[in-house]
Amino acid sequence: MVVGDISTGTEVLVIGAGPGGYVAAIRAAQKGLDTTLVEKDAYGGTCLNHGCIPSKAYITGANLAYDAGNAEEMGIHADPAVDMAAMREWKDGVVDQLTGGVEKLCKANGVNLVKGTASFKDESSVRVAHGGEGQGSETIEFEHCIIATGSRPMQIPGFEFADDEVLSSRDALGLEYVPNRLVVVGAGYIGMELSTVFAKLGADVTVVEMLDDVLPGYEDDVARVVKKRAESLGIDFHFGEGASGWEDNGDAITVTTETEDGEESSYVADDVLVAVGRSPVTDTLGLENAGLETDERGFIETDEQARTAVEGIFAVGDVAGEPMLAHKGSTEGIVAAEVIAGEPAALDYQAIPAAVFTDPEIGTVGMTEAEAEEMGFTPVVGQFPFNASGRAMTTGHTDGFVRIVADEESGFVLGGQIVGPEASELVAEVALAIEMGATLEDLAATVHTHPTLAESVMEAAENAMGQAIHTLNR
Amino acid sequence: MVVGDISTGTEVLVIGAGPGGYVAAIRAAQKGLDTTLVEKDAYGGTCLNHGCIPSKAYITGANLAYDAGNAEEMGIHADPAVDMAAMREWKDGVVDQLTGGVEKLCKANGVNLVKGTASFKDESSVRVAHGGEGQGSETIEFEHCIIATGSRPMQIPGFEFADDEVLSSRDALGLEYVPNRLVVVGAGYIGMELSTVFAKLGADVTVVEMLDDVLPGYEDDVARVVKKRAESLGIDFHFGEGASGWEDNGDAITVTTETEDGEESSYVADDVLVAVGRSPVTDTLGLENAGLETDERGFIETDEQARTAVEGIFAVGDVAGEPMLAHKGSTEGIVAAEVIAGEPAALDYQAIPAAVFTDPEIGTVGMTEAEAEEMGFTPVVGQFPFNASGRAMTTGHTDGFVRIVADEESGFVLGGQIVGPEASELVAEVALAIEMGATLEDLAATVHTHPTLAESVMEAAENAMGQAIHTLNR
Amino acid sequence: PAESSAKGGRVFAAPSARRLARELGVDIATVEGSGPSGRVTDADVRQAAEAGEAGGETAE
Ligand SMILES: Cc1cc2nc3c(=O)[nH]c(=O)nc-3n(C[C@H](O)[C@H](O)[C@H](O)COP(=O)(O)OP(=O)(O)OC[C@H]3O[C@@H](n4cnc5c(N)ncnc54)[C@H](O)[C@@H]3O)c2cc1C
Ligand SMILES: Cc1cc2nc3c(=O)[nH]c(=O)nc-3n(C[C@H](O)[C@H](O)[C@H](O)COP(=O)(O)OP(=O)(O)OC[C@H]3O[C@@H](n4cnc5c(N)ncnc54)[C@H](O)[C@@H]3O)c2cc1C
Repeated sequence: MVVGDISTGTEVLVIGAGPGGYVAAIRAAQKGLDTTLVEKDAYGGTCLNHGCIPSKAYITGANLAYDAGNAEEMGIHADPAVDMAAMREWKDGVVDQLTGGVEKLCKANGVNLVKGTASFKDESSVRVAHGGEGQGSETIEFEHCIIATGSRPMQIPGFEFADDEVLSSRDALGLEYVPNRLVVVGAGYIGMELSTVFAKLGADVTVVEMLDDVLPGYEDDVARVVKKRAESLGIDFHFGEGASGWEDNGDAITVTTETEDGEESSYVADDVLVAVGRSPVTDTLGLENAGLETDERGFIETDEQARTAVEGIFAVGDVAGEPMLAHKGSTEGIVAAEVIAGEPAALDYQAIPAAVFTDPEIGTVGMTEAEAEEMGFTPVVGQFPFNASGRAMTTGHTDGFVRIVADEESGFVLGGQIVGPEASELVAEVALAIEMGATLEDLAATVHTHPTLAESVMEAAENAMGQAIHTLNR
Repeated sequence: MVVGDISTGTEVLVIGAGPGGYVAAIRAAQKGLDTTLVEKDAYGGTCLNHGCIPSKAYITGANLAYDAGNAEEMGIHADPAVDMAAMREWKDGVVDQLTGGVEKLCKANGVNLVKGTASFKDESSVRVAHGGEGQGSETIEFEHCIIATGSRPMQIPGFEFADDEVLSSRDALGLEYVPNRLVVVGAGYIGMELSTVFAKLGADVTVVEMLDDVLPGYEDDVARVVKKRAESLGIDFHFGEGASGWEDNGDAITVTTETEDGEESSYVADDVLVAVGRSPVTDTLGLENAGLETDERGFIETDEQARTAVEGIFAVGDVAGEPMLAHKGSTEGIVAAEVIAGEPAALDYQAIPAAVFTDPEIGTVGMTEAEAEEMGFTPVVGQFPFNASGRAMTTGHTDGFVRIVADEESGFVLGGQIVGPEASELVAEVALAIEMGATLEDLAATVHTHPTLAESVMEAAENAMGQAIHTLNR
Repeated sequence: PAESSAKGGRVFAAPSARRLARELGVDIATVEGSGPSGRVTDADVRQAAEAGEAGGETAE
């Protein structure tokens, strides 16, 4: 245990052990660099501890309980009882195993692990405060630094996460009970994923959203599939309303909203989940001591090599801007590490896929039809509805479709939008197609296993070519 | 309604409306050819009516009921009751919708549909017998013919499917009850899929297999994952035993087996399912009248254009040889139709993926390590176990692994073997990689969504390159 | 220098070809592709690198 301020040096210092940071640290160590990873909290960051992993665990549990309880049509009669505390324990077990794994992988690759909170002293050293009494601090000098401090949930005026009834996504993923009535503020992907979980587990869910639709950023017809299904699960949507405050009524709370025109509404609930976005953690790092600035939203600007404006300092993951997704951070982390190791690495991917784990899932990658047009392509589009997929029918989940966007002239695949069962997995093939410079014909001529959902990708490509077998062509 | 023998002509005659035949007919019609499709039974063939689709429907139902009943660890308490007659009805509904869809698609594309049993009169005409009294027959003259009459389950001496207690796969997929005790003869993919279904639905399943392992044709470590899981579901395996006979004891039956050394065993059961393979339907077609021959197993030999030895006659699907898989048949059907239309089509795919929908699933495509060696490559292999996948852990299904086989020198991806959750879907990306001539680096550099099972494909590629993040490298 | 053949900032080449271009100091956006629909292959990149050297152009 280090007491007092001693000083050490490292070739690569990584701040933050989320999917941006720990991946960067492992790759840097693999490249033979002396690497130190500082983490103030838990290995795996937001993603493993309070984000991707716990949310997906609950989604599995909620789906299983809900599906089994609603499968009379399949001849299955069940009335599952969910013990939320036990589900949480299972989730915690999954998280522990993964975060333990991250720590082990770091060590096995030779990464030096330091527990504490780092802040810049200058452009070549940080001070690491070891949490807890008498644990002191240390100074670490670095040749290269990778900032990967991630993001935190945004608060809105009148709603403090410190209050028991006001839940951040992190709080919601730690509940030991299912609220009877839950108000969710924000219909972005986190709000929609968690609304679906709680609705399936039996909560009366009301979603309040300032904008006029769910899942901003996704095309209307994609978002509509998810919204319709959410409504059929009993989720009540109120668009064009901003949450303005809440009060405690003893037994319950009342959440007040306001439209742009000042019209008020109020909703009685047990808890309110605020999921209105996340902001980068760049305000507690002493960036100014290193000569670094952020943009007005708090992001650190980086180039194709994940370099910041300051020589030797890199930024990856949520601090480096949108999309704030785990795999974007990991990709940047790998590039930063390889660049430091002197390799010709660059963020030259053509597309970053994104998934929303609602019911049904969404998986998108590359350009939409509108984006392709904007970029100067003449897009050709093919589509295949899951209700025409034999595999989808045998799973009982037939909402949604696969859409493939390509360049008419060359046939190159430019993008894909999938909403439906396993969309998060299916998008992987489209991502590979885009990266490889595959054409519609390449997708269509690749033999796809029957009966699979992945056949729908092939069918959508064939539809774009005017030669689909299982749909009528345009 | 046609009575008596009248004569019509068609440019393309397709015999059999399974996935080989109906796909061929639709593509031929799309190419502007006057196309006639003769089917004696139900549209969609074995696959839609008695194969792929019904089996996958039951697998979904059995998985849901089983998983929900075994999820205490997740905090879900349920004791699902399965009404097999209702599950069958649901399955029938799925089948009806799909077969109705096939019929509609054929019509919409302009295919002439003829109900009846075709047999060759000579090398340019068939006689179609319309089933049922007074329906007569007709002669159809063709310029081109595509034979797609599929396959039927093999019988073994002493076991007649005509007997109630002796089930073919088709019979098993039509049961209105779950047998208390079921003996399954044959541990190939059909036997294993159905054993798993019935075991999960509560049957005591005993599998008898002449060979010494499950799933011949799959690598040992792949088959082992499925076998171990099957055993944990209570399935009792007996290898090296051939079923020699059975007798009815009134209340139950006794199935007798014999080892090579003549050692006998017997198993008491309610029903016995015989799933020992399928033979092509080529003996009832009057092939000799067209001058066509079959090999000793009954298959019709075809070339790269799906042509038989007789000018103008093509054969596709199960009649044209292994692998007897729906998507192989459809691919051949498309090629045959395009060749007839005068296009430069050919069966030039690099690999046909295959899936087994056991628990967990298997998905394979291209070469195994051993096959790559045989072909003169120096294979390099990477692997990723699903118990290290965050997504797999959140689904509660972590058995199995992804393996990627590549050529060491060039890095070209040669094959993939996946056993684990959604393996049937995940293999699609590997198939595209193989068809595109993608390298390990291409797979590794394609950004994969977190958290997904598809990340495991990327991780396996990275492992082969010696730079995996989430496993230790070799 | 050749005009960029990339439309909308897109280069149609496999990730491995793009990496090879960086390794050899070739701006892949300027490479004429010989693959299907003009996809840029490894061979195209190598050829561009050799041509660049022969022409005395210094790679970036
Ligand atoms: C509910 C929810 C669900 C999500 N689901 C998905 C999903 O399905 N897929 C997806 O791609 N993304 C998802 N995300 C987003 C994903 O979690 C983030 O994009 C990802 O975690 C960003 O990784 P990162 O490494 O940049 O930062 P983080 O994961 O936030 O990690 C940053 C780490 O830095 C540490 N740290 C911060 N400051 C300091 C300091 N000064 N000194 C030392 N350590 C410090 C923190 O303790 C933390 O461990 C989800 C997020 C939430 C909230
Ligand atoms: C239980 C089971 C599960 C299976 N699961 C899968 C799977 O998951 N994936 C997969 O790829 N494959 C699977 N298969 C195999 C798949 O069903 C076959 O490979 C596929 O059906 C072959 O297609 P086909 O068009 O060649 O023949 P078939 O589908 O057998 O169709 C042939 C058609 O021809 C008709 N016919 C025959 N003779 C005549 C005649 N003289 N005149 C008129 N019509 C005639 C028949 O009535 C039939 O409709 C499975 C098979 C079984 C039994």
